Amino acid sequence: MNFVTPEIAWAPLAPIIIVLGAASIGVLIEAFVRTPATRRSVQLVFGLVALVAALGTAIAQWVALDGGGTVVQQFMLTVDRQALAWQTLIVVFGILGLILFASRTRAGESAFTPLGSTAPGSIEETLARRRGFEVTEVFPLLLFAVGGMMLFTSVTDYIFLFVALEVFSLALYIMVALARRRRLMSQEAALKYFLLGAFSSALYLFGVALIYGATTQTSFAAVGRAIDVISGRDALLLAGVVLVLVGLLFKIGAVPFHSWTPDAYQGAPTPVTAFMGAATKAAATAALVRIVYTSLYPLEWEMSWLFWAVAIASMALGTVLALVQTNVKRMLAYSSVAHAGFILVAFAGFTEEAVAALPFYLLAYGLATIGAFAVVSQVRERSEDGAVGAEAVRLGQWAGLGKRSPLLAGAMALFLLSFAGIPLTAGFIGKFEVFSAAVAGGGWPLVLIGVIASAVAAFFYVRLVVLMFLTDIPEGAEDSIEVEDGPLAKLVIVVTAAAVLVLGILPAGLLDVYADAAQFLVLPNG
Amino acid sequence: MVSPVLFWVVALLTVIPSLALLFARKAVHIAMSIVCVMVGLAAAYVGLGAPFLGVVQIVVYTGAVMMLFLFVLMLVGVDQREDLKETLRGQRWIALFTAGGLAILLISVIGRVSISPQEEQVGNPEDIALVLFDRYVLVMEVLGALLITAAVGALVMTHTPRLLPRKTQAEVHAARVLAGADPVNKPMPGVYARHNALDVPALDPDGNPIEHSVSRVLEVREQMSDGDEFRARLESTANPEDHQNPQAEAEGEK
Amino acid sequence: MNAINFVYLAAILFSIGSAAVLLRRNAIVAFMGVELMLNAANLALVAFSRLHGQLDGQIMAFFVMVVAAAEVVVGLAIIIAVFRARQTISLDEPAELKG
Amino acid sequence: MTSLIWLAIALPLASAAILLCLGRRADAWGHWMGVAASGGAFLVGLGALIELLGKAAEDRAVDTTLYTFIPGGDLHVDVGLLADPLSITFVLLITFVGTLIHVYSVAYMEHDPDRRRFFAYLNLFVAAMLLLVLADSYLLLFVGWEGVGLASYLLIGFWNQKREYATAANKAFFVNRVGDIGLIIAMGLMFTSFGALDFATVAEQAPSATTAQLTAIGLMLLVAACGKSAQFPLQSWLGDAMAGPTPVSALIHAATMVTAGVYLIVRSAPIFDGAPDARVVVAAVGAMTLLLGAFIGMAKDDIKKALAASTMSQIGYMMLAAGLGPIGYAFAIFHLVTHGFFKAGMFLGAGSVMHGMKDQVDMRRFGALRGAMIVTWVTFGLGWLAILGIPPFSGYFSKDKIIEAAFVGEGWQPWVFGGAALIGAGLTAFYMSRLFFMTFHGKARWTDDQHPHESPALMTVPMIILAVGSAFLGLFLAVGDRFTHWLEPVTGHAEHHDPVLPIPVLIAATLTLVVIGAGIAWVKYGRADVPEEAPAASLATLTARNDFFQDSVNRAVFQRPGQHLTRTLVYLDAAVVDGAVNKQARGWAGLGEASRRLQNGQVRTYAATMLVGLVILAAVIVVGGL
Amino acid sequence: MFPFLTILVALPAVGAAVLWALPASARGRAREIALGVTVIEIVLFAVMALQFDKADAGAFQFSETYAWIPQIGTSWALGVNGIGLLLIALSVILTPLAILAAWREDKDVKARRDYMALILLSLSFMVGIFAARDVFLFYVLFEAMLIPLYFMIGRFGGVQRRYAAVKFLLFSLAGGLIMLVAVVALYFAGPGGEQAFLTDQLAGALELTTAQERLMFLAFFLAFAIKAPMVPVHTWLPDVAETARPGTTALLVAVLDKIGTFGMISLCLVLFPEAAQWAAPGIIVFAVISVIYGALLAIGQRDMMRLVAFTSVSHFGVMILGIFAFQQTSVEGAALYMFNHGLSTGALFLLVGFLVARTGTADVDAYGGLQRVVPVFAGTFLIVGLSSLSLPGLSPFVSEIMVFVGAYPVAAVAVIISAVSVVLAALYILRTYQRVFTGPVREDGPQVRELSLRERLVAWPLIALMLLLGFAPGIAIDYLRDPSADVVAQVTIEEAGA
Repeated sequence: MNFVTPEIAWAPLAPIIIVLGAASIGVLIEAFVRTPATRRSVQLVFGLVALVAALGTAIAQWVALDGGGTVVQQFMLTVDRQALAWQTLIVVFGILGLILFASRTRAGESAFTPLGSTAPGSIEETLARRRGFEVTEVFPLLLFAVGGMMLFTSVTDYIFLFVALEVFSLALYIMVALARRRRLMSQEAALKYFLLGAFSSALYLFGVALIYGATTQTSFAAVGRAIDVISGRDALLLAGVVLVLVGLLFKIGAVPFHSWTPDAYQGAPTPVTAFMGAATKAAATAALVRIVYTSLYPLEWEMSWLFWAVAIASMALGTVLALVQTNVKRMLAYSSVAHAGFILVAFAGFTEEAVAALPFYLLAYGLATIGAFAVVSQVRERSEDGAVGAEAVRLGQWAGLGKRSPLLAGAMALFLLSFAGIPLTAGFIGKFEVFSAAVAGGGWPLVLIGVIASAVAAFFYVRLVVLMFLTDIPEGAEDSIEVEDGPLAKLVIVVTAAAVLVLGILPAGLLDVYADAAQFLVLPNG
Repeated sequence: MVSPVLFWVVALLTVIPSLALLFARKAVHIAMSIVCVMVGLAAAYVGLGAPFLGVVQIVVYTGAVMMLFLFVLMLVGVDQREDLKETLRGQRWIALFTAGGLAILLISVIGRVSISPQEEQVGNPEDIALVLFDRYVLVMEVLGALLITAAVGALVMTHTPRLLPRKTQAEVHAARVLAGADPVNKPMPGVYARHNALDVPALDPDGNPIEHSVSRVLEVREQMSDGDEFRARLESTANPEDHQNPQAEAEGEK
Repeated sequence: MNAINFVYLAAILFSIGSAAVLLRRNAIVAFMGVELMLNAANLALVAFSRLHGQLDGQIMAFFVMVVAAAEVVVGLAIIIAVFRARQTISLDEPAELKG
Repeated sequence: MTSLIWLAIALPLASAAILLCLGRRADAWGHWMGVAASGGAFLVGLGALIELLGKAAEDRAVDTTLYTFIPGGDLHVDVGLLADPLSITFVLLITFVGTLIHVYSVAYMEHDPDRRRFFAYLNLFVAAMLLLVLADSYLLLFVGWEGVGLASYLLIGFWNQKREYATAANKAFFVNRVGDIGLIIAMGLMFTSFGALDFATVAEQAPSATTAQLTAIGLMLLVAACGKSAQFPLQSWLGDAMAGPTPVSALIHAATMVTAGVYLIVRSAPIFDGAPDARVVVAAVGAMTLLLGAFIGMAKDDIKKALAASTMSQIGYMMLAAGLGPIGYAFAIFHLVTHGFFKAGMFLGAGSVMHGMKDQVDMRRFGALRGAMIVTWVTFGLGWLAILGIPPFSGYFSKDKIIEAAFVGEGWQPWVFGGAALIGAGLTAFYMSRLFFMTFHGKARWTDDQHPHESPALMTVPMIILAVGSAFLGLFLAVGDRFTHWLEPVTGHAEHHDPVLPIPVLIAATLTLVVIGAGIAWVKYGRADVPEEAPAASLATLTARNDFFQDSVNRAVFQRPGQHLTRTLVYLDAAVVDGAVNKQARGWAGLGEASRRLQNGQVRTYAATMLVGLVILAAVIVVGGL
Repeated sequence: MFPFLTILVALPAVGAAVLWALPASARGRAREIALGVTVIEIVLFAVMALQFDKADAGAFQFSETYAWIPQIGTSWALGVNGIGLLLIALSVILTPLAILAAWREDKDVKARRDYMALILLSLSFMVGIFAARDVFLFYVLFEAMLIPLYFMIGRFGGVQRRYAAVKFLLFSLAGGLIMLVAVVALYFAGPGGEQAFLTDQLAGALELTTAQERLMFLAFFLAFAIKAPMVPVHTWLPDVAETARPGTTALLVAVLDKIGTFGMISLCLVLFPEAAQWAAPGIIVFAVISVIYGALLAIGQRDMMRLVAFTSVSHFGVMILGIFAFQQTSVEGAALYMFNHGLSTGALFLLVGFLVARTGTADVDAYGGLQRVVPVFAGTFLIVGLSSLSLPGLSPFVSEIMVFVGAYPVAAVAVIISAVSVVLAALYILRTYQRVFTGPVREDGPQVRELSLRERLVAWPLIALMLLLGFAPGIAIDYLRDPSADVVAQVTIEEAGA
């Protein structure tokens, strides 16, 4: 027995530890703070403090960092600049998501069901609502998800990646099921998301097994090194790689692994959709980048086919499907599928530019997504007796929103323009960066398809703008829509809108930062 | 070297029951088959030099996971029986073709591999622990977070706190009487029956069968008797006043 | 006999599991299919671990078990919630979200 | 005075601008300012003439550059005015006849509320016409060229509240523009060949250009000339242009604008000199038009239209002469000048008749007007004699020279061109006499409410002056070939060639034909009764009466197919070009609807898509990777 | 150096921001403020234009270069040569007129404020685009400008305005996005670095294969062809013209569409001379088709706004013909035409707009005999119409003749066919004039008032400018000679080299 304590550099893990630790403490808060209302405030403040602290430590690390980063544990976990860039991204999304989670309507309703275990429409549900119950567990769950995602961007081992994947996935599955309104849909979404998620993680896992079989390794860099060495196991390796990539492409929401996206986005409580849409995509992209660049890049040629096919399919299908949607959330979901395609466009050629471009792209996309869904959460149906109900997600209900609330509609228009990649929004710079990366890698046909998809996509973005600004409120429907102005949601909208604009006009500073982030500490060849 | 006998035993023990997943109609049967698969896999692990894992497999999967499944199956109704008729057009063929394709692909891929087996390393707890707490210690710790998440999640989804103050027995009783319920307990099934009759509904004082006194399970299985036979038997032997009951007569004619 | 045969076995089980997900309407059964896939992966890991003469594969299988257990908890919780709401666990049933 | 020649343009232009801008405020005195402007221009022209006469013949070309018009890198065009014998001749003709017509109009338009506007347009016309003839480059000429087109459009459509009049104005403009295409292309060709558009450079470089280039340019110039001068096949607008007030017809459609084509050809002598083929075409067009016009003139009952046809025919003579080359240029201009006088006089006479006859234009309703309007009769008669070519009236000197020149040459040309000119003379005599007799002689056929009377002095005085010109200008200019010599610096000196027939024979033949023509006219329209309704006529007469069915032809060949074309295109633009876009949009949506079926809400289908995708990707990559 | 251009770009944008920030009580003054801003803009521009060195018109003057996003090689680089100066002049002249034209269009104060702010915003973008010396900056402004325009079309106008706005946006966006691919590719083909997108750095420094250059050229060209509506990608324009507010349409066609031709000259030819040479024959064919097709369709229209739109298609064809003939004179002519067409078509749209404002219809058949009722209106309309048919004395003539004559040496057939448009132009303009203004006064027709003072203030300055440039086009040509020479040299040097 000669057990040597493993060498672990704990300090760089501080942000993750803070978040996961806070999540655990959050669970304890559930136990000790009895009144739901107080609990909510406590959870919100506590979660914010934790996330801000995590952000602070991450940034401090970045500033203090001398060189590329730190290997936290050999083979398993590395916090390099790339990882830090993604971690901060996810923490920012986490902060915005957390604020949205805590947002309430004028009537004091949160987005979450008062009690997850009650059957929709049951007497218990009503009772729980009357008693002012709240599922404040979503706050620690969110923290777990954030922590899992942060890990996801930093781990360098396939099996560790699997565990991290499950950490944030499980939290998300639960959160998706907790909508306050339209609960049947919410649960349906959760069930579908869960089942497909489990299915895809099984695929991923089998892929890991095959890779392990082929290379005897599970660490990214080691696999990368082994790829060049092994002979006679290429087929096994390739099959494993495809399976692994499928698992990640599922999380990104790329066609044909996208089918969960529209259903989950639509069914989930809108704050969860906002957080999930932004953060999951970022985390999965981060992992994909890391795997592709530090582990699988000897297979560049083989993978490029896969990425090209999936990218084209995603852009095309996401776009045409979004075209025919009549539900705002679903439309945005399909647009996210198309965006998954754009993300993959950056991978064409596996250039270094892509590593710098993708964080910016995801930041731009994530901010706009959170902002857009925050706006969605503010537009509510109103029944004839004046009670404010669920979100008004039918496109037709958005007619004339610009008259009801110009600022809200203006912000939404801004987000949509950013999605569409119109200049002077962050989305444009992001798209430009991504396309540049692709062109640098010789992927201009992909870019061309991307551009055509963008042009078609503009149609449905613009359609919503038309509805909001250029269409009058339908006769007799003047009172059927209520525009909420929850201060927290408003805060999120204002912050994201401002960020989208600023990043669209003056992105230089951030681009510099991300250019620095375009490096991996651990590479197979050095 | 692995014993071929072991392999074939494991293969038969796993593949055949696992086919139940595709073809069995009753969820309980499937669950039991999977238990069988798990046991088979445990045997394989032991044979492959992972005795510790084999044990864990039994404990975790057979003992916990599959029992959890069974538990939930009970909860949602053990009588769940699935019609194997496919409702989605072409789904069956797509499923079989792609799964078959996947199998062929994987098998052909594996068939192309040449791995010269290394010396066997038996995974006894000590060795496992050494690796686990060395290289995989961080994973271990993160697994903690995972488990917390799972626990919290399950609680959120299923736990119902007390929504109303607990009622005393007296209160409950009072409420029931107020609602017009029988002040006394309902009869058990098989009352007045003359054989082991969980499947025979009780008869109310008028001699009419009380359908819901029989377990729903039996009802679904269509193993329930309707009680007429026994009533008839009763009628043929018992006191004649019963015949004056008009309701019973109507029932009899039916 | 070479341990690689167990990998074949794993592949077959994996395929059967995936077919179950596609074929079965009962959510619990479909989920069992997923579990079978995970177990197949485990078998492959263990078999490769044996082939490579390493313990890592076993450790991984160990982790997978834990993860699978956690997943089962969450999954079944969701299934129960759905059952409570709809009195059914057929996967065909909830299809409000589509298009 | 040549350096101030720009004043000749500027005065009427300024007057036009003032009249248009001031609006009704200038109603009271506007017409007199118009007259003054035109008169002032005449004085400037006169001054220039005197200055030129004072110079040696070879120095009689003064080019004044005012400023740079187009200071392009390759194309450099100045606003330069060229005062040489040719342009000064035109300046004097335009301003002199123009001023007289201005004066005439003061009375003629007295009762029109828009008289001021009319004078503005007249001034505008004079300015543009002067620019046309004074320009020292084709581009600047084109500015004037279009300017007169515009003025003509405005004047023809002066009474555009009548639909037909507005249409006539449009028609004139369109047909002129067809000709303009020729000028534009000609300029393109010149720029290609010579790199410049001014007369001097063109003249300088033309000899070194190839015949093909010159022929092309020449033909394009001819197209332009045809449009402006109503030559075949672009003659159709002139008849309709009579919709304008009669002074307009006199000024524009007799004396000045329609002769611009002839001016253009003569001005482009250096080009035509090198392009004999083009010249033949010019002559042929002229010959053809002179006959065509004559035939039309014979059948028209509308006095103005008959005069218009006559104008066409006479310009045909000029074109014919211009097409003959150096021997004909001077005669073309000569005839142009005399024609300017007698035709303007006759138009004014016609206007006077209409003035007395309540705007009646149908000659079959006239007759015996000699008694009622004696001054008109005399002045018109002098014009009539002049156009007939009776010696010693001016027409004789100019037309006879053309007929003589037409007979010069070799091969078929002298016979065809000469024959046409000769026959034309006879026809002219017939239809002009018919016109004259129907109007002034025979029985009175007017209705009771018409009280023919002589026009006021403001109208008759210009008529008298023009009549004097018609009578004696020819003689004055012909003596000693005064006019030919005057033009020589521009047209070049022509070697004298003998016609294929002796000159006395030609003179005799011409006069004989003229007398015969006039005689037939007297017999048919002077002595005999003229029916008030046009009698049923032979096909030939009908053809001529309907202008050789030119409008029907145009309608059938251009207008109808054009309308169909535009309608079809409008439809196609919506259905096909735009339709493609809309269809494509619908196609995308259709694609979306189709893909939607995949997203059927069934989680098993979702799983199936994933697995199918996976198997395909894996198969491709694994198989491809091996 | 005083940063004239940046201020010219920023001033209207600031003005727009001020309008939106106005308190409710001051919103009524929005149009006065907007007008004031544009007047200041004109004054500023005039001061700048006076300092412009005509002798060096081919070079960028008043250049300003600030780092913007060095990572992607783009900078805030402004500067004008003669062509840009002229087009900026057009923008600053037409904007106040459009504001004046819209003076009474909106009853609603808020809507009026929004419209004024949008006009100012688009002015800002227009100036920016014509002054951009950086391809990326050009592209950004080119696309961003769609936003105010989209709202101007979609919010203020006829029934079909939403359809038109979306159509406009999608057409422009489609072109713009394809151009984006080329913009991206430009970065990699060029010298790179922190100022990779400066046009002067890119010109002649691109390392491209022939095929690449052609593809990139086509990508740029397509975007510009959509902007300068060229058959067959013109269909958005008539729809927009028919339904949008006349002031909007006037600005759109008169100024914004010039971005298309401006881009062709200053980007397509300069960056991809060889490909331009290669594509020229095909483009000329399309240009000629546009000339004739636009004219024929104009003849077939009943709606005057559509008619004018189609005349523009025809006129843009002439410009493109001039540009792609690569002759000094034809390029000068095309550049001059860009300015002149702005004056004449802008005026025409505004005048038709005045008519529509009186009666609510742009259908020619609704009118008749108006000359006797509103002579001043008729005269103004006629002059403007005549300018549109390129009558000498009015400025478009000079440019058109320069294009025709200048292009003749290399594209004789194209010029000859295009020259037919001279007649067609007469047809569509004069027939319209005839149907609306001549004939007997219609008793049943709509009541039409004479031009008001405000309307005269809109139309007459444009006419004055057209007359001035019609008789003395040299004023403008002096600014165009050198830039055109540079462009032609650029293209022909490549030809010689290739």
